[in-house]
Amino acid sequence: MQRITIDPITRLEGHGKIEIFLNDDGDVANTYFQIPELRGFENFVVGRPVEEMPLLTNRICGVCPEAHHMAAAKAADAVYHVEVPPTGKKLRELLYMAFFATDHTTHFYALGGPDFIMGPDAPVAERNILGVIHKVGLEIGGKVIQMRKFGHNVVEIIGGRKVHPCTSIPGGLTKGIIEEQRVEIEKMGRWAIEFAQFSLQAFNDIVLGNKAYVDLILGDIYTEKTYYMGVVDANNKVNFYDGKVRVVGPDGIEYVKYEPKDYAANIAEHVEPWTYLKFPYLKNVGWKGFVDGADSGVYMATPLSRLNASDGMATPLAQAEFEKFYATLGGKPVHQRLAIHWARLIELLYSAERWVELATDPEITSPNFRAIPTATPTEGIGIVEAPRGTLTHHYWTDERGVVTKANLVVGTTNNYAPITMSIKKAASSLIKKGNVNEGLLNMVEMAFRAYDPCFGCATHSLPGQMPLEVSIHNAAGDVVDVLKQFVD
Amino acid sequence: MDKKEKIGVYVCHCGTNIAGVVNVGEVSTWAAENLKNDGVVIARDYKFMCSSLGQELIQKDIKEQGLTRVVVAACSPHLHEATFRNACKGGGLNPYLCELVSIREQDSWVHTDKIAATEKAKAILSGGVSRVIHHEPLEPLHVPIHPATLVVGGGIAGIQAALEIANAGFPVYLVEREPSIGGHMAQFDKTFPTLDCSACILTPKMVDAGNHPNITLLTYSEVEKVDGYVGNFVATIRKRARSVNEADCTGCGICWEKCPKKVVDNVFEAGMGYRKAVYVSFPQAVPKYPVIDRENCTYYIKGTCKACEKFCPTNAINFAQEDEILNVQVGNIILATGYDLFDSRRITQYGYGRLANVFTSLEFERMSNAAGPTGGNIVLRDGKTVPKVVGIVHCVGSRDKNYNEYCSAICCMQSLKFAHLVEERTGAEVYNFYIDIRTPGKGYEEFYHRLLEEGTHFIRGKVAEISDAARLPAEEGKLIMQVEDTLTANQLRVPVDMVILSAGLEPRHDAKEVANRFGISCSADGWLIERHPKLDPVATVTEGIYIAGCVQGPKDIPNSVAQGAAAAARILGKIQQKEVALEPIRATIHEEQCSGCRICNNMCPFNAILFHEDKMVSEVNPALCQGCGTCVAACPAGAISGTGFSNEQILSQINGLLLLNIPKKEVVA
Amino acid sequence: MTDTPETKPFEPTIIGFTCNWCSYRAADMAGTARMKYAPNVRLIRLMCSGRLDPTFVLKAFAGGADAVLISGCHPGDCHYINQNYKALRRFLLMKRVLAQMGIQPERLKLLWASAAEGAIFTREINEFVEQVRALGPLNWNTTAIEVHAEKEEVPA
Amino acid sequence: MSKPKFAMYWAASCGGCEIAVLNIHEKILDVDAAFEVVFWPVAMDAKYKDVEAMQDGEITLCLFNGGMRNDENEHIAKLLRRKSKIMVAFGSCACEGCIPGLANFRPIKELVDTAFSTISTDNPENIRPQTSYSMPEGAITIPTLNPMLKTLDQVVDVDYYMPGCPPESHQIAAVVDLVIAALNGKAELPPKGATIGAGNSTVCDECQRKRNVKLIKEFGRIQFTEADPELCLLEQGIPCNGIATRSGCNARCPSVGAQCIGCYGPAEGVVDYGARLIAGFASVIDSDDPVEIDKILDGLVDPAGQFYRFNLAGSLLRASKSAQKG
Repeated sequence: MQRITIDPITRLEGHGKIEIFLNDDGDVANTYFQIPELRGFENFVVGRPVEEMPLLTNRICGVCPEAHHMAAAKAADAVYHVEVPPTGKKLRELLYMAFFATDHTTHFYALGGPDFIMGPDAPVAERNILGVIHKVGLEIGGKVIQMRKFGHNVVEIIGGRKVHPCTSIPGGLTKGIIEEQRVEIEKMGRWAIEFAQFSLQAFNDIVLGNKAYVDLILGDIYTEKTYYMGVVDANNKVNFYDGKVRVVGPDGIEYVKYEPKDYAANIAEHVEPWTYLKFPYLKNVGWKGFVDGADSGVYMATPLSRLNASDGMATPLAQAEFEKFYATLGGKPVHQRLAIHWARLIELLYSAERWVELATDPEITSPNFRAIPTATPTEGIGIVEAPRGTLTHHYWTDERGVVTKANLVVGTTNNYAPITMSIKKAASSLIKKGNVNEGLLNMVEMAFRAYDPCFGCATHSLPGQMPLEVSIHNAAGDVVDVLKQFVD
Repeated sequence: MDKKEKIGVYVCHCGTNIAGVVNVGEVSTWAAENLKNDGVVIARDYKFMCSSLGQELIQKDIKEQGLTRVVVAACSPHLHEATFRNACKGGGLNPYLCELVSIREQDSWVHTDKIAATEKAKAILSGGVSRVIHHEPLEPLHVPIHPATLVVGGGIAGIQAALEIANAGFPVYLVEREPSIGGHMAQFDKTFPTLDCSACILTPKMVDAGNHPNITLLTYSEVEKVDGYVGNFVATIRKRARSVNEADCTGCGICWEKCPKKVVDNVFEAGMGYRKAVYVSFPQAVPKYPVIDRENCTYYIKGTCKACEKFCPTNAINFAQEDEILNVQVGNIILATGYDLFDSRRITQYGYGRLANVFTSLEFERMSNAAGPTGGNIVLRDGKTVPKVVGIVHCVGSRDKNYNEYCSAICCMQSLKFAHLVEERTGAEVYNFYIDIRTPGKGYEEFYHRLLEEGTHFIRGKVAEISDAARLPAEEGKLIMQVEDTLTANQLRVPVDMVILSAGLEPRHDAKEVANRFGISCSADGWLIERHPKLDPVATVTEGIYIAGCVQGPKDIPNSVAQGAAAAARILGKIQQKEVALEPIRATIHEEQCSGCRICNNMCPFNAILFHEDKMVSEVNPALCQGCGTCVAACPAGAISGTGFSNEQILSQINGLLLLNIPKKEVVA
Repeated sequence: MTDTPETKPFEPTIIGFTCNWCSYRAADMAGTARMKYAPNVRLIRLMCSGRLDPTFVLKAFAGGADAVLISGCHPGDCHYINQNYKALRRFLLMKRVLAQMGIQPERLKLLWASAAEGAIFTREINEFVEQVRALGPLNWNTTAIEVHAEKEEVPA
Repeated sequence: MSKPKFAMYWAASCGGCEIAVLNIHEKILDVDAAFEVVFWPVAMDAKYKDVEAMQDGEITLCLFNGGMRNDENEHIAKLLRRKSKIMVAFGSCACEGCIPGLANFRPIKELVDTAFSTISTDNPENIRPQTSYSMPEGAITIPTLNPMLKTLDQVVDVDYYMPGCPPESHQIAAVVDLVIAALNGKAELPPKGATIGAGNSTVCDECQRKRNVKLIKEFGRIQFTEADPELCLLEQGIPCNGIATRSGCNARCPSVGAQCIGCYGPAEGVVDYGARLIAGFASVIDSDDPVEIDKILDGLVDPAGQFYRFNLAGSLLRASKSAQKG
């Protein structure tokens, strides 16, 4: 029995460890993807006032704090049974769009992107954001930096801070925006649309234009036929901030569409003793292990799944890309995981468009951005689409609005099972007869990175990384070779 | 610590006071071994550290061992902190680099378990060592002493004090609540044991005080507020309107002669006589100016009359006169506000207020006074009947758990005086009912013997009840005094015509407010607390504030006079020095760290903290700061530091005190 | 964690903060009058109870104290007019925080004692010591704060 | 001559610090120019082997963020300490434990139990993760959680502290400039143990709101308070931690109407952050009557949580009694 340890996977926000066991023939017998930490937010938020949840749960993840800020704020609204006035909702969504654009940019150019832009076999030293900048040119690198800057500026204008925003409170926000700010936000939004189009063009040229990559995407190894989850608006168009949760089956047909408050009736989290992270699945389909297909409750919640689960995008340019996407990849649903990168760019375009829509909304500068809660606080659920999947916050409070119980189902968690499956599949097809090299291992990682998993987010586990190390054990279990990843 | 201090540790035996319970040798050896890392280079124990030899020991070590810090484990800092600071100074070390920790009052005197007491001594000592490391060299603050003195209370004690200071050539403000100075003594007839006339010895002093160029007499006045600190107090005094222009009044007396309104005089005449609505307290009153009692004056009630004004030859009457508020600056203050007489009504079984011929001691004083309501005749309430049998009850309201546990000190002698006067003037038979006869004082015991020879009856027993319910014919129309003679164990019913209750002394009803106003405290029974019961009876814990006379506790005239003079002497010494050294304990706000949050702004009762709107920072005025440290503890930014009691000093002391609680491995690390 | 062997009854260690004018003098008076009380309290003299920084209390508990006594002049009798009320406010808030930290509020006692009340001071200390003895040891210094023996030092 | 080596690592943190560093935008290129980035997992594929192989102290500057939640965090902290000349506790987690430090209010077991028994958890056998679990193919392990979350300086020696959750990007940029200048002998590095990239005072120092003498009869909650946008939040009863929280953020939260929650930790020289807030909040209470004071205090629903929100692990007490038993 041989054993390979990938501990952990670099260039993803968070911390994971992959164990690959080979049988006597040197083929993959099994893989385990472990989350080595747990921090107990659900426990220690108990006793804290519910208005602090948008501030405390921020700190689950510094990469997508806005998602937790919003989900927690919406849950807190619900706890107080208070309806946020239109301007309040729009301000929150506007902040959220700018964040989405920024986050997708960060991922595409700094985290997942390098695999494509530099090519999986490029020298390690270049396979990072600086490498990307050097390759695509400082001018474009400058654009990437500009995009992130603009996004964070909007987050700061509405949310008060670039990281860990602080303005959402039960009933709305602590402040609105004034005309000068609106103008600035609109200007940056229009620039963001151009940037999104430019990025899609780059993807088009570098990836779709390169047969090797297209084969990589269309190639079977990363494909999983699972259920797909995403939040949709009244017209079943993709929406990140608000709507119903829609799930389609491996066949692309709607399986269920439910109100956020009914999440517990629709999903459950499976527990394994060898990891600190739980495996969500569709309760009414059931947990059948790490297998795909219509009989397995395993589902995916990513940009790709959101596209699969929707009937289209609510903005024109994104809608066009949506159509091109499915035309190129052979219709809905798309099961190939590497297509997530493309879907992400389409969402980038949508969020930029929606950003401008909201920035030009006549109501956006109105002072009507909050309502003072009057009802007795009880229980509330808040759901948003985080870049890495559907995010659910659920709080119970006493009559003073002090949290007595909490439940969090976080973006990345949704994808824990499919990621595990993808890794096994990739490993099995990439490691044969004990033949292992770090190039292959990076391919294993690509399967992983496609999901842009954020285990800072993965509920209650903390990020932190160690580089990849592979120990190969022979059948006797002795170490016969040790590979460190990215040996030059 | 950047540079290591060299600390000397000195453990005092205080004879057996400490060594009898604490193993001082073990403590000093322990310190030498276990406090090395803190910088202890030498630890000694010595019989009496406060002795000159003990002090020389410290000074020698400072010179020879180059000590940079000194810790003395002995008695309470309130006793000898100054002693050891001076010793260090003498050795060339800044006095504030010395720490005195108490292993006597806080240890050997309050514990019996020798091992526990020794362990505690080690902890206390290590606390002091950890603390002293963070001491800084300081210089005392020198503030000038204003030469003027405020004396509150114009009784004999206050008068004496005022005269002593005035005669030494320094200004005095003498404040009295009543229209005239003189106090209780002015109400008495004779004074024990010599029986000389109270007025005869008091009046000249009153006149001196009234005429003294250095004494500003403020009668019918009260101190409302005191600000500042030793050397620089500012007292706010309300001079109540007399309705008489002092400048014009000659004290001729026509006004009170013509005044149609009679008022029962509850103050001076103790309710035994009358005065007019415009009046002087008594004929020899100082000052001589009358006051109009606005509560009883017909003009103030009805708006008509003005008899006094019509007849006043100098147009001195001024109905429109208003209270004056004076602010006087003084360097020191003497409180001599005296006492209240115990209210005998509280002992209902004695019938005072119900039984006509039960009198209080003060009523009797007035009655026996030639200038009093009866012209000195001792008679029953009817004003003519001369009593044949008189009973005098001692310890009324004193030495009694139900009222006051303390002995009022003067009642025995006062009662003997009464007995003598009764016999002398009426030949009546007199019964003294006493618990113990206490006559400590020059000539007092002799006076007691004189009374015994005069045939006064002494019955040892506490009177249970006084009633007019006769059981035997002989008791008809008499007051019957029910008492057990504890010497013969007989229950007695003694029929008398007149009863005199020798009421005890109590703190002034407003003693507590007065104490607070002057920043000092009262004992449980309400007398003001002296700095030390034996060694410092006239000073208080507040620098610059002294007490004299009965305000400090019951005492007779000679003792009150002595205290008045003593307080004056203390103050004269201070004035002569022209300035006083104060503990340099002050708060400082570090501007660069102050965020101007203004949390501290409501922390200072002395208004020492001011906020600069321009710079948006707060600042402490060291002249007003009293060093309590409340703002230091309050500052959320940690921007305020306090000398003498810095965070470093206290936190290290906590560490030191807990040293023994730390697992062994760490102690030697 | 003190040297007392297990056989002896638990002897609590109590840190007491006294003000210079009333409570420390009450302690002096108890001494002068040779009143007796339990040797478990170790006093620190402050000028005023208003100087009491909550840090001192936390430091005492963290350092191994089983309880903390705060004492000052009676309300209205403060040598600094009303600073003891500021101590009172801090005390009441501190109790709530300590409770949340799992330190029984009974381990923090506020005692008003005038310079004349040596007897009251003595009685209250004895009662407090018994109360804390019943609560048992706190041992914060050994359960929460490990000795940093294994702490990595900078390369020389 | 080779460039000085730079490393950045995240232990028990959320990744916000990394984002904050990326948010220095163009300056990131200066870092690239001035340093050889040898270890920065979020931004590049790391060469752990090389880190291990390095001489002690070979890394010039290491920005270490994240607290010590498990034995693995401590292992890397110690390794990087050995390899680094300048070890910076970067961000609230490394400096004082941050929000994850709130876990120190409860036993670690309770935290795990809660996580594996929520309403959406399907766990009939009531399974708990095992640090070592033998699968048919062999045993697989996960790190052991510390009973109490620790700060970086509770595990290794720290040269500088850079507070904030996350540190403000303009402050990071300034520190980067300083270090680069110092490396070129154009500036002096602050003394060891200093706090860098922050002010010495508290948030009020940078807060533009008007303030008066503070006397409060009632504490409020932000969702119920129509706060005057000009006036100090605390004066309006809102439990703002700005009075005790280190300056350096330009009073971000108060300036947008949100109370300061204390992410920059205590001001210069302060021993216990929470103690400063206890003193500060007690000082604004406008009452001398114990009963009324208690009534006013009821307005603070979670005093310990508020006063130690970011600072519990780094406080004098470090953790609640129950967490210590855990």
